[in-house]
Amino acid sequence: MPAISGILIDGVSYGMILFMISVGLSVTMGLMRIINLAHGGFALLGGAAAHWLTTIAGFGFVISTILAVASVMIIAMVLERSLYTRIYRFTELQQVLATIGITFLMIASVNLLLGSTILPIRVPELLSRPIDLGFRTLPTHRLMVVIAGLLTAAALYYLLERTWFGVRLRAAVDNRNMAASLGINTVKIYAITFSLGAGLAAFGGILGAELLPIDAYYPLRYMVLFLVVVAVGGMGSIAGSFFAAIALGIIDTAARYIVPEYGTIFFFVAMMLVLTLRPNGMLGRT
Amino acid sequence: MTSGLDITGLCKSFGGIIVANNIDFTLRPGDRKALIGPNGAGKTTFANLITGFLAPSAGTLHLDGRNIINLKEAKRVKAGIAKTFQITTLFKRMSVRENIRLAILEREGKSFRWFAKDNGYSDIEEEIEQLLEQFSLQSSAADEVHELAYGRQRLVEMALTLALKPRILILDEPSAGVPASDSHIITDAIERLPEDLSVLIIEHDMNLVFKVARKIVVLVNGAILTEGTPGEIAGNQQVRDLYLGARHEH
Amino acid sequence: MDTAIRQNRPRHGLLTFRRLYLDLALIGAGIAAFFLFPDSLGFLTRVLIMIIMVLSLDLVLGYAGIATLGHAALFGSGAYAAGLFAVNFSADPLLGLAVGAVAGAVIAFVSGLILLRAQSLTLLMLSIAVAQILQEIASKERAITGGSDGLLGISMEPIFGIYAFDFVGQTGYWYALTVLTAVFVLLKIIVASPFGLAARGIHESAERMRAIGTPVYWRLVAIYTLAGGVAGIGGALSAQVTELVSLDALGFSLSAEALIMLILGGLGRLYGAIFGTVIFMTIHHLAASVDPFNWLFVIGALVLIVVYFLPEGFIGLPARARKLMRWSP
Amino acid sequence: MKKLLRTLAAAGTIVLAFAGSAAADHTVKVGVIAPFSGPFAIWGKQFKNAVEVYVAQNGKKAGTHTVEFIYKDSGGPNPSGTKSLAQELIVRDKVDYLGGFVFTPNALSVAPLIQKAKVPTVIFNAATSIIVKKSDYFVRPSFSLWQVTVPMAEWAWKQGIKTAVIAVTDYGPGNDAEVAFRTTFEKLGGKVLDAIRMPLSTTDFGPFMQRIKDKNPNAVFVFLPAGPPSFAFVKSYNENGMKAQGIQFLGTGEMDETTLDALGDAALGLTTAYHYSGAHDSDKNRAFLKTLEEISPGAAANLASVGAYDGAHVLYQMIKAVGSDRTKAVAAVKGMAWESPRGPVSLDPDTRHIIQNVYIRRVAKDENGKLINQEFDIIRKAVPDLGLPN
Repeated sequence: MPAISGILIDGVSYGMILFMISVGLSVTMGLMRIINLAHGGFALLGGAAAHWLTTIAGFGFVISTILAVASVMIIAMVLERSLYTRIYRFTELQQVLATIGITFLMIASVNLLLGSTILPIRVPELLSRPIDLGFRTLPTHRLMVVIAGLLTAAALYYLLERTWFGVRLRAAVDNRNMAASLGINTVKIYAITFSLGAGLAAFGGILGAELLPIDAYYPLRYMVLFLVVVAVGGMGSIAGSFFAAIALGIIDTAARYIVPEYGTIFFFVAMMLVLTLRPNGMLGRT
Repeated sequence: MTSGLDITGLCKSFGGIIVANNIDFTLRPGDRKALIGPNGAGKTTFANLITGFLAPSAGTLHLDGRNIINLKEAKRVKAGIAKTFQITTLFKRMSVRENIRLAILEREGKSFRWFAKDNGYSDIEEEIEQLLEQFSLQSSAADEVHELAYGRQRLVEMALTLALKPRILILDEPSAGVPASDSHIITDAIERLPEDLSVLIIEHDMNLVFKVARKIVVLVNGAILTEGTPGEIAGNQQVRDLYLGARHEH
Repeated sequence: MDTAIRQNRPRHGLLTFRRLYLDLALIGAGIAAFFLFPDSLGFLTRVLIMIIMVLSLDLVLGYAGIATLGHAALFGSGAYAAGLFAVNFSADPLLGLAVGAVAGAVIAFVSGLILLRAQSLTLLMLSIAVAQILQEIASKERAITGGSDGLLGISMEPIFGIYAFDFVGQTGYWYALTVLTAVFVLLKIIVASPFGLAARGIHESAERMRAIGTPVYWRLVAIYTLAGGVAGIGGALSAQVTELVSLDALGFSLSAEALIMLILGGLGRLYGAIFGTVIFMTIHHLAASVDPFNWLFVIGALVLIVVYFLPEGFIGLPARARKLMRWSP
Repeated sequence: MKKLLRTLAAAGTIVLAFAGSAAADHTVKVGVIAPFSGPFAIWGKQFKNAVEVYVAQNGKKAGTHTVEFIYKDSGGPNPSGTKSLAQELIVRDKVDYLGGFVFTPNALSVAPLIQKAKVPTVIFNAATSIIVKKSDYFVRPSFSLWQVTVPMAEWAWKQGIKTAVIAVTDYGPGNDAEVAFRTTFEKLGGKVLDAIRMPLSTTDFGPFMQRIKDKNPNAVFVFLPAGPPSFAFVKSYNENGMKAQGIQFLGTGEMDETTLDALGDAALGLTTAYHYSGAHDSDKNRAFLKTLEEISPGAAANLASVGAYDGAHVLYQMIKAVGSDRTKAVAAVKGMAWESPRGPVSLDPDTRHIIQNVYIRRVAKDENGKLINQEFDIIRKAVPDLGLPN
């Protein structure tokens, strides 16, 4: 049945985008225990920067992506050191309020500088062509997204499981005070992780711009979507985010194939089922 | 029909780890039993099995001859089983008076009234004042609980639990966190508890245990090692070794 | 959610009298606003309706500690129910209010059965999902609800058959103010009742509530249902005054704005809901008319300033000012 | 009925009070309600630019009266907010006319109000057919969905397109477009192979592309809101090789000039039927574009621009004819004909809706390499609102 392969291919590539943008959110929410509604804002900043670099400044796609991600990471680092250090100590509700305030300022800035219409990112001609897989054609762009997603997941896995940094990060996730008492510099770990998460959001935002187009209101439009991935996957779980994103991508795609007229309802009912059965998410810690 | 609590063959395991192993236990009106044992012996688990916070894997639980194994925690409270928490669990940003008021309103089945004033029942207000007096808390009645010294918070914990008028009272480490100089406050409070109440005290502080308990149950690795009067337990070499051994770990 | 949200209830009867004056002053302000801003009654009426919505959220979040981002589900259900009732059965406003209240309560009860077993992020997400699903249904059932065009044909009869709705919005304002006052008084009574005390108890420590024998889950369902009724009244009012209901009544941004207004104002004391809503909506209104393109800067900055410098919201302002006075030489 | 009369009488007294204060030569105020903030802010910007172009070309005076525009921000679809803004404009700012309105529910929310207060209201956009029926004071010089969709179906049939798949966004306008296209196309003998209603929040259109391709129709008719959905759909259409498979793209407003540039070369050759192209070949349009460039350099002209420009024209004609005596204003412009940047147009005296040409356009590059909607066929002159009869 060609529909099944179609659902899988489209679903997986959609899921990869969700994964790349959401995984940083999952880590920051799991590690720093903050509800960070501004996360989508970093994807917006990355996308907006890439838009400016590719269309106005005239840089190539790859260089623009690198520059955009790097600048978002720097912005994130600055924000972390200035605003977020206080936010960590807030109650959950104050975190919601503070991070939504930051999101508003990000949106307003992009709106002021680049306007409220779509901010397209010019991709190389090569990527916008379809390629023939034999049984069906697939946009080259999607293939790139899937590969980039897998590479990101692999790199994160390596970073967390095999490196000095990963050991400390996991220790900090498990128990911040314990980690601090073992002499781990949690302040530094926090800053690096936050910046890394923001960078991933920017990267995902840029690569996913064909599926989730960038405009100033991007963070509000997709905020719920990213939070769903985190909640279903389980806060702080990278594998959880990966499987949740892929599963949600496939479910959403399947709904569009089979019952497009009930697409949104299908998606949210599926989410409610998962969360009712597993309140801490698929791979969440109980 | 016997009155009091009757437990037979109570078992509980988490994964493969057995935390309650075939426990038989009774508590009659007027009993003052203490449950002691080294850390990790399963004392709090046992208390939680009685209150219904945890569900047992096997065994029976009868209160006044009535099977209560299937009752949820809140229902067991209504049936007459109440406990204080090892770590003070109170309504911290409410006054002491409001803490106790909540418990009495609940006991009296009035906590679902929407249009009465919460402090509008004169009999309840009177009872609150009596409890405050019994635990010497009058001077702090209007203070929010988090402002109180820890020893006094323990008293509120007891007052609030006693306000439920339980027949079975479980005190989970009533003196935990209380400075030694203040522990007499706790001892006094326990000694002044109503005579017909059945009391189970889980406690580390042996001074307190020997002062207030009339029977002592020793729990080791989820099973009852022995039970006896304070004198018998004090003379039991096995207990002394075990308990002192455990103490060394601190 | 976190228990660190302060509940600075008056210690004793000390403040009771002052509180009564404050209540009267608030109602007086509501009456005065009619005469001071006779040309902005439409906007003021929207503020009053929004206050009802935020009061309902305060009951749920400020008192019982249930964090939700789907309160529009209850407001919108009330709005659609009242609208449909007016179109199909009776255009009597008060009957419509009752229908809205019942609809909000029913939706709250049914969704509460699922939601209130969850906590924290999961609760937030489930509450969002409920509102989104309802919005999608309202969008799909176009034959009944009008879909994205909005529910048309609401034309209210005069209140008590006497006071007709006028285009200046005078009747609408008095109507909304009366309903709000009634809701406010009702909520004042309820939060001071044993039921209200128990709600705060659950917020402070659900574990301890269970240990004194309270069926915590069902109590939360009851509070949520009550709040659903209140939000439903707000929705019904909105439907009657606007004479149109559209999908935005069930929208995520309504839920989010209500939450922002409540946290800005301060949780758990009803007054916060009033001040938060009035201040937020007024600033929004003014900023949007001065520079609509960039008003989001103002709102973003306002939100950050409050959360960083007034962590208890606007109602923390007097205490903070007093503290400053004491510190100054 | 008695009740209605009583209300009208009450409203009438207030109106008279306003009219009494209106001298022969005075400033007439027009309130314009549109989104100036949020994701739809571009609409307000386009409206405002176009009105300013009209004022720049025609002066601040309509006849002997000075015209003053007051802009109010409605945000997105928000009927309760819109209604209260309209109330404020009428009561506090004492406007005699209203204009603007992008979204159907917002326009509908003011219908009872303008009916009671007798305020002529010119709709710059909101395109659902029923709106004009809800008050006698509505005038709509924009377009309606049926008006542009029916010609699209007819033109497609004439080009030899026999089979089509319909793919619309699942909300009011999308459903209307689906019905309009299907009815017309099937009546002519065409076959609709499949109709897909896509969720409003969708921006990943891959799944639908596959479904369309499997049916292998001659053409796909789409209706999508401008912005992210149109953008993502066109990208997807291109990347999935639909063009190569020979499935023609048929649409209406998807190739909006404000987002056309964002689509890039992916849009080249896509066919749409619409009442206005920013590249319309006429002196009137060139003059319009020239002034627009002076007022707001780099701004594109789109349907919002022409709707607001013609809206301003209708308002000016009303004010010129009757000043603030607004009960007669609508009658004064019924049947009026004029030359718009979109071509010759007139107002249908019965429906108060615009009669206009619909053009078939395809996306091409102009001499500067900029993407435009190149008109190459006029389907029918003077198309009335075809949605109204049913």
